[in-house]
Amino acid sequence: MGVTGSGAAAPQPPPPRSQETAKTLARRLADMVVLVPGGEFILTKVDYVLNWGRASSIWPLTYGLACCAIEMMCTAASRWDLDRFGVMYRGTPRQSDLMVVAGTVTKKMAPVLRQLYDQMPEPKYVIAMGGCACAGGPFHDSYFVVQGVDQIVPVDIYVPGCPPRPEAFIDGIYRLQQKIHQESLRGRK
Amino acid sequence: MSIGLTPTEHVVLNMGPQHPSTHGVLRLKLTLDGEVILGCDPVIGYLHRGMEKIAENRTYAQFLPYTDRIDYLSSASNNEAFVLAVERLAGIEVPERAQYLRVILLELNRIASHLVFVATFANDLAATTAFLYAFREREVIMDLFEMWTGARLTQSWIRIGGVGSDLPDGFERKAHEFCRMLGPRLDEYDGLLTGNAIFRLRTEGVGVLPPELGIDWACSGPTLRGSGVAFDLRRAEPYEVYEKLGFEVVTDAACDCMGRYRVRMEEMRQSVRIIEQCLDHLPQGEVQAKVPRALRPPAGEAYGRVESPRGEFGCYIVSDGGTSPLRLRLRTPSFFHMAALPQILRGWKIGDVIAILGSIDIVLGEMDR
Amino acid sequence: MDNQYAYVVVFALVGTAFVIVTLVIAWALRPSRPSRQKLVPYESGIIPTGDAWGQFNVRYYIFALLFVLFDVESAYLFPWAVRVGKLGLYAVSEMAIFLAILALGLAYAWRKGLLQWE
Amino acid sequence: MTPEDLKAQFGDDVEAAEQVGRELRLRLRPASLVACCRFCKERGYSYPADITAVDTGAEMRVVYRLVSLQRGEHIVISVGVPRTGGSLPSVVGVLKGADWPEREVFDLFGVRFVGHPDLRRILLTDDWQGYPLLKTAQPAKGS
Repeated sequence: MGVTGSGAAAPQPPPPRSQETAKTLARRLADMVVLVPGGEFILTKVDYVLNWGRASSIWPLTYGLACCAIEMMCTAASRWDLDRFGVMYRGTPRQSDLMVVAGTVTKKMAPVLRQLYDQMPEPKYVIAMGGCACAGGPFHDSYFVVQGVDQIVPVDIYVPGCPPRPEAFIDGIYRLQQKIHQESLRGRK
Repeated sequence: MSIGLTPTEHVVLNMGPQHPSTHGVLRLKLTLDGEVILGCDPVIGYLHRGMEKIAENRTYAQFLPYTDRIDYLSSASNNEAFVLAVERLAGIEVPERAQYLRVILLELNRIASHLVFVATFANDLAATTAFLYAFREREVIMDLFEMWTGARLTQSWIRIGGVGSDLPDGFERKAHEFCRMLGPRLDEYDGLLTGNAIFRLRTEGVGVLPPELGIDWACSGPTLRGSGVAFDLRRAEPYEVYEKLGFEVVTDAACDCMGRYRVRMEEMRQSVRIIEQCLDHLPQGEVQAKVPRALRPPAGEAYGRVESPRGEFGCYIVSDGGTSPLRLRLRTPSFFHMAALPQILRGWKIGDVIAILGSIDIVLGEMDR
Repeated sequence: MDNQYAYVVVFALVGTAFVIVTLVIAWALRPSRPSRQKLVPYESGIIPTGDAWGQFNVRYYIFALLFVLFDVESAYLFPWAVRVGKLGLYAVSEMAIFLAILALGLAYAWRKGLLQWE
Repeated sequence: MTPEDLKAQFGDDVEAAEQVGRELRLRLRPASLVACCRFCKERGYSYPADITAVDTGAEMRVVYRLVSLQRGEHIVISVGVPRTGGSLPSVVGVLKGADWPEREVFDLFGVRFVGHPDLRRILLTDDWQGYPLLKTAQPAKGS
């Protein structure tokens, strides 16, 4: 009578990257601009302004699960102060463009996590904070822990540590900002 | 047409697993008539990691770091409960100096945990400045932990038979500095919060927990002492060197959110007294008893019972003489406080749920284990 | 004299233009992928059971109504208060009548028990 | 409260009773479980500290710990129960605080508590198969 993990709804696989940048008006304009000589230059400038705007005001969803959530609160508090990066915690997924999974994701929490991820507007990113979110961490042989949140949602940045120090978490956000700076209106560079 | 006569339907609202003020992944299924709460069915288990099953597959020394992650706001009290049970089982004598060092760690953890309580409780009631003030003080404690144990949150420094290491030099001076600094800061909080009219309106008389109900539902710690019951394990069943230390059991007869808040504020001052006494009377000597590497305690059972910042944290170990415990049961206070919550919530409004939930100070890691 | 009104027109045009332009730019640049999952109402991560159209107590509606009534009344008082010095007794008596009618409304609500909350 | 009082009160239902330090450990037959809880509560052991189960592979026992706050003394009642499909009378009538711990023992061990107002899973998902804390349940290799 083994313990079957049938508890969690089978999480759908994360959407492939190519589908991400659907044909918006700007995308079609960008394709046309590129044909004009010198258009590339204009496009890179527009990309820079857009990416700078998005990278310097990342609003994460307050999504603290376990011990990492306390370190996340310390990072948001007065000593490390995430506000200087433009990072401001929002209560609802509707207004957030980053989901920081801080803690252990259990099989009872998996469908909820996927539901919250789906309810976030594009463009959205995920930071897996701590060993449990990255790959199950110390609970590798637990019957109720999902071994890594990338089985449920596509993860952009992994922050190792148990719990990671606030500096490590800020480094994770910094790397996410670098990743956003590389994006372009015409899809991934 | 009087207002009350119109028929009303009840709405079931999920104050769900992802909510800024449920202090983690707790879900409250609230049955509402308008904004008045008729019933509350807490759904827990969203952070159930199977600690008790894991304990059966780890040796005693291997399971110690897991105990840090149960009640991650005060990891020392989890270590203490586990280690007390193992030492009673295996009959290990802990050197005097190590006991004093353990009490210092326990009380620093208590202050850090109560500061997080003040931060999140005030933040829930929209006093965000108090959140930033309390975390500023807590960072000083985090530096003390980092200086001594190397880790901020999960120290694992109370080991089976003693303590991880002796105090680094300069620690005592810094600890005394912290103890002198905290008193005036708590007075500042009193001025900022306790005297604040809005804070008092939101907490006084709200969420009354009668003492009999508290005892019937096995509440403990500041939640029970906020209802006037003087039950503190550091006095009822003294462990380590608590019977040699002078401190008072703080109770408050108010039985409401403000009473529980005042108990925790006063307890921080008592903890400062305890730390200063420990630092002054610190005896010389060993900090770690001789413990075999593969510890095989004799068959039997033992129950380690500790006063964690939230209440009675117990670790019940049944051993069959092997290197791993046969059964390890974690008796955690938040589990019982959440069981009692529906009795307290009935009849209050949604805004009060936030205050009452904040005042019983739950941690999901220990509630779900 | 007429350019007084020009300012108002220019101000109105610039205001609406600013709003429209920013909305169009935002609409053009943002990717939009409405999926069935995304449009489910948000309830802390849980799929909501039932809908929120339950019948709740009518007192909320009545209190909202009374508030709007007296809020608008106070809105009228502000400009009146600024100019009452110059307008003299005429304005004072005018406002007294206005206030009396509204006080009558309040008394009616009070007598009908609309102000009882429980 | 001494082991002899309990032996006098419950006769042969008490298989063993010994005083170990602060704890009075008692092995009891399920028949007089509720009566014993009521008996202890009337004598001041009204604090339902904990209810849990221990599966030693050979037998399974449900352990009740009642504490008297004034005297700081514990009574540990352990009742034998069959390892699969076992059931015990619920003590929620006597000790209101036993509601959730009994639900947890049902959730993780599968012991049914007859007379419990709302016996359903508390920690695991509602459609979870099996009872993880039983010795037979091996830890799933993290799916």
